[in-house]
Amino acid sequence: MSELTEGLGLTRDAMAQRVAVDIRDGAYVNLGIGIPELVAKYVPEGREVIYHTENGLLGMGPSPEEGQGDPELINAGKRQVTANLGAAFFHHADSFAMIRGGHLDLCVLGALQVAANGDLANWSTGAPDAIPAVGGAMDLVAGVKTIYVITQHCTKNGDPKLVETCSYPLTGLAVVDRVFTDLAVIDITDSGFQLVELSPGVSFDYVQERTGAPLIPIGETPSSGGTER
Amino acid sequence: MSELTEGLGLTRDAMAQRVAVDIRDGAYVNLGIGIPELVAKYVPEGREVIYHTENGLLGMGPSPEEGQGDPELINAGKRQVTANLGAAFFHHADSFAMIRGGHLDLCVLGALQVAANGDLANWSTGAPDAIPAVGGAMDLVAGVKTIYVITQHCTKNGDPKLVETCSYPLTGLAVVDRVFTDLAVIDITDSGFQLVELSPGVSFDYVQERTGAPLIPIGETPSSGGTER
Amino acid sequence: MIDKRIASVDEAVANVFDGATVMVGGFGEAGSPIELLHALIDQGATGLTVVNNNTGSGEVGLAALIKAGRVAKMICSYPRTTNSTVFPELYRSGRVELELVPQGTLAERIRAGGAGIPAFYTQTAVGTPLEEGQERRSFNGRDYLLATGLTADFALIKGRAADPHGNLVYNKTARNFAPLMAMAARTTVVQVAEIVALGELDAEVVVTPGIFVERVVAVANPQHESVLVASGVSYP
Amino acid sequence: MIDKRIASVDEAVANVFDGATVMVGGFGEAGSPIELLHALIDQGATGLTVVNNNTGSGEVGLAALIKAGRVAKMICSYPRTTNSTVFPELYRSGRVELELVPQGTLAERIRAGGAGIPAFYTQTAVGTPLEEGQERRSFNGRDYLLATGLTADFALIKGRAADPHGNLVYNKTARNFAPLMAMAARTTVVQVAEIVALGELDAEVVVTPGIFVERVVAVANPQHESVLVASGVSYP
Repeated sequence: MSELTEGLGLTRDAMAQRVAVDIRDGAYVNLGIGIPELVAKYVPEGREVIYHTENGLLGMGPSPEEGQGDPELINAGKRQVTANLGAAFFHHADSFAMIRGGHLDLCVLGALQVAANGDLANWSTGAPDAIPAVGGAMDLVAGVKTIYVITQHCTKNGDPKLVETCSYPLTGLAVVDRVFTDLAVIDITDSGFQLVELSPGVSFDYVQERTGAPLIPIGETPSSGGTER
Repeated sequence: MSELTEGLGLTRDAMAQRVAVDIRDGAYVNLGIGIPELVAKYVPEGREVIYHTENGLLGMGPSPEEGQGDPELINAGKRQVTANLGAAFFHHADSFAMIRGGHLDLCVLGALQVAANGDLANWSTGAPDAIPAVGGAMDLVAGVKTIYVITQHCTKNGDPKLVETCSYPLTGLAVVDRVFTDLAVIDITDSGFQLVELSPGVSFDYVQERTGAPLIPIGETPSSGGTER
Repeated sequence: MIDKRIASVDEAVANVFDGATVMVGGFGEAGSPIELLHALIDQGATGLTVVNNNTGSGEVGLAALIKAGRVAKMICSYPRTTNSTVFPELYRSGRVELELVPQGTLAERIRAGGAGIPAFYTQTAVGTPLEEGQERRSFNGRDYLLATGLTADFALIKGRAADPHGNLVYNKTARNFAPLMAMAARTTVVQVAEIVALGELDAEVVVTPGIFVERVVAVANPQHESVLVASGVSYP
Repeated sequence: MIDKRIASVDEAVANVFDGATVMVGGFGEAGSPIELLHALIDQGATGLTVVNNNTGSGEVGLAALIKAGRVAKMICSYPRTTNSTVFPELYRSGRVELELVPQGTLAERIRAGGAGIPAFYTQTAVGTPLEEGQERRSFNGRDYLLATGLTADFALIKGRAADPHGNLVYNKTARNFAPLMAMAARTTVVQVAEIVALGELDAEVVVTPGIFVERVVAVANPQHESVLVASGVSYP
């Protein structure tokens, strides 16, 4: 990655930290497996966030101390976690009632591709020999009020992950609200990708070159019908 | 009533006692409001029956001792009850999942009319000024495995309650399995009302005269298509 | 920090607006949030659609709200109860609308609303007058009716204890519709006998997780409808 | 009298028949009824359709059942896990069928099956490859898919404690699918660490009422999948 972005751009931890800035006090949040899990570490002091894990826990806490874990207290990634004060356990139907019923404020997920209209592909590359596995991703993107994506701006091969139209199988249609990458923060708007913020030292052109669809510059709001999209 | 049946027929308590004979050990049972409630008193020694009340209790016990009740521990008739050892409280969706999902073995209900095909009318006389009120009756008859009806054989005016076709609004279509009246025990079969048992001193003709559809005599099984129905 | 405690019942229902849909917990008097209902009467919101299994009794609580003319429509399964005279009178004179729903279908419609399920099929009421206006469809040779999810602007419910995050436990059969209504309402207001410190409710025994609850208000010694009715109380 | 206690895991699964649909509790290793699964392998039933969120890991428990060739079809949301090699291999060689269902839809389909709901609508998977073969319908301007209820011949689940009536409580996130599967199966078999006397489980905290449970068997010190896998155990 460092080759591709020539040393520019945020580290995974810095990306997670940037996401955490946008999580409001009192939010009910589901964090996907992988980079999204890092976000919990960086929620600013003074904000209380309640974490939901779809396998039946609200009020999920950090990993247990060595030797203090319970193999039956795990998160959706099947790693051992703890339960905070004020936590509650429940069964899967109740857990997904929270998700499908729009009770969670925010979900932070990884992505294979995000399209300019907010379509998300994050569960399958469609490879013919792949074992299909979707888990709760389709439920989360369809049900949670706000969907944030945290991802490297490009694949390991340098291909853009922010694209005009996803080529991989979709997880959900027009579901993503905001994308946090190593290079930029980008909102999904009716007019497409709206640049919100550039990472330190990164230029508009630099990001545009690595993005598969037009970026609307920071602060510009396209007049209706004024963009290519 | 005693005028109409000329002193013949079972009392309400004797009817309830007769129903109780047919409740098997280990059954999960919902008893409707009124005469059905009496059934619990008569379950034979040595049989354990678990009572469900649709407002959220499995393992319902008898009325509390004077002054020991809790206004928030009531049955579907809104009377104070108790909870037996091994009881469980749950919310209304779970309670009706038990009903709709076919988990209850037996429901005993009152009736305005029962038709020869098992149609039941027990929630409304259809009077134009009546306030319609159905409660859980339609859910119970549609969901519980076996439906027993306990009722006087005739109305206060002497009209039959067992009829060819219900004239009152239906509670459910072809749902009743067995009817216990002051005069007889009658099964609903594909061929119509099948007499199972006569109350002491009651003759077949006596019951048939007071029944609005043909009765198949005890022990006779009509050959296919052999009856009027 | 998350603290859903509200100082008074009046404050807890202050933003109920005219025309709102309000789910009210309780089956008979068990679980009826009398104090929240009286605060709602004082508050004055009108033209309400109210969802409850019944229509209250006597002239307190839900019956008093109906008597005060604040309820335009009731959605319930059994509007007739002992000591229930207020609703029948207004209904006969055409001053309140009624949507009659079988009890189990009502419960499931509320759960569906809370669970993001727009509609489901049930065998209840097939072939009865309550089938009217509903879609019938066959699955595996049996007929079912389509029932739609119910949601609400507010739920007023009663619990036994809550913590500041809004986690709830109930008392016996007072639980009934409350956990479902908490899921289905945008704003769920709970009166509880006791507010306990965070961590005092065991995570294994919480019935309604706090995510479904917006406001918690302590009413230490809640009144019982049957006692009020027996004493001839008429609110206000 | 009602006593659902069974003396051994072997007896508890004795009547599982070839071709049966078996729901197996657990999300990853949390709630996985390892001892019941091993008893089922010993028992020999084959051609099973198994419902579980995953496909097990290593060569113990559910993965061992699959490896033994007893599973004709898996219905699950995530058949790929760390240390999960058995299913992928059999799947690629066409020896096991897969019905992939989004996790929340899977959970709700099981609950629906248990609650007598033949079908419901959900927004999950609209516009994705998993929409294939499903009916799409619009409610209030939004599109949803029809999902059908799932039932089973047997459920094999794991609880923390039970009483002789089959009332159950669970341990933390081992609860997951178990209460739903108990509802949806004709015969629900539960292994619990402890069977307590009637009345020892508070009626307010029972999670699965005994009506949903047919057999309870005590397994005092249940094995953990991750420990077995780490030790390289392969069952039988």
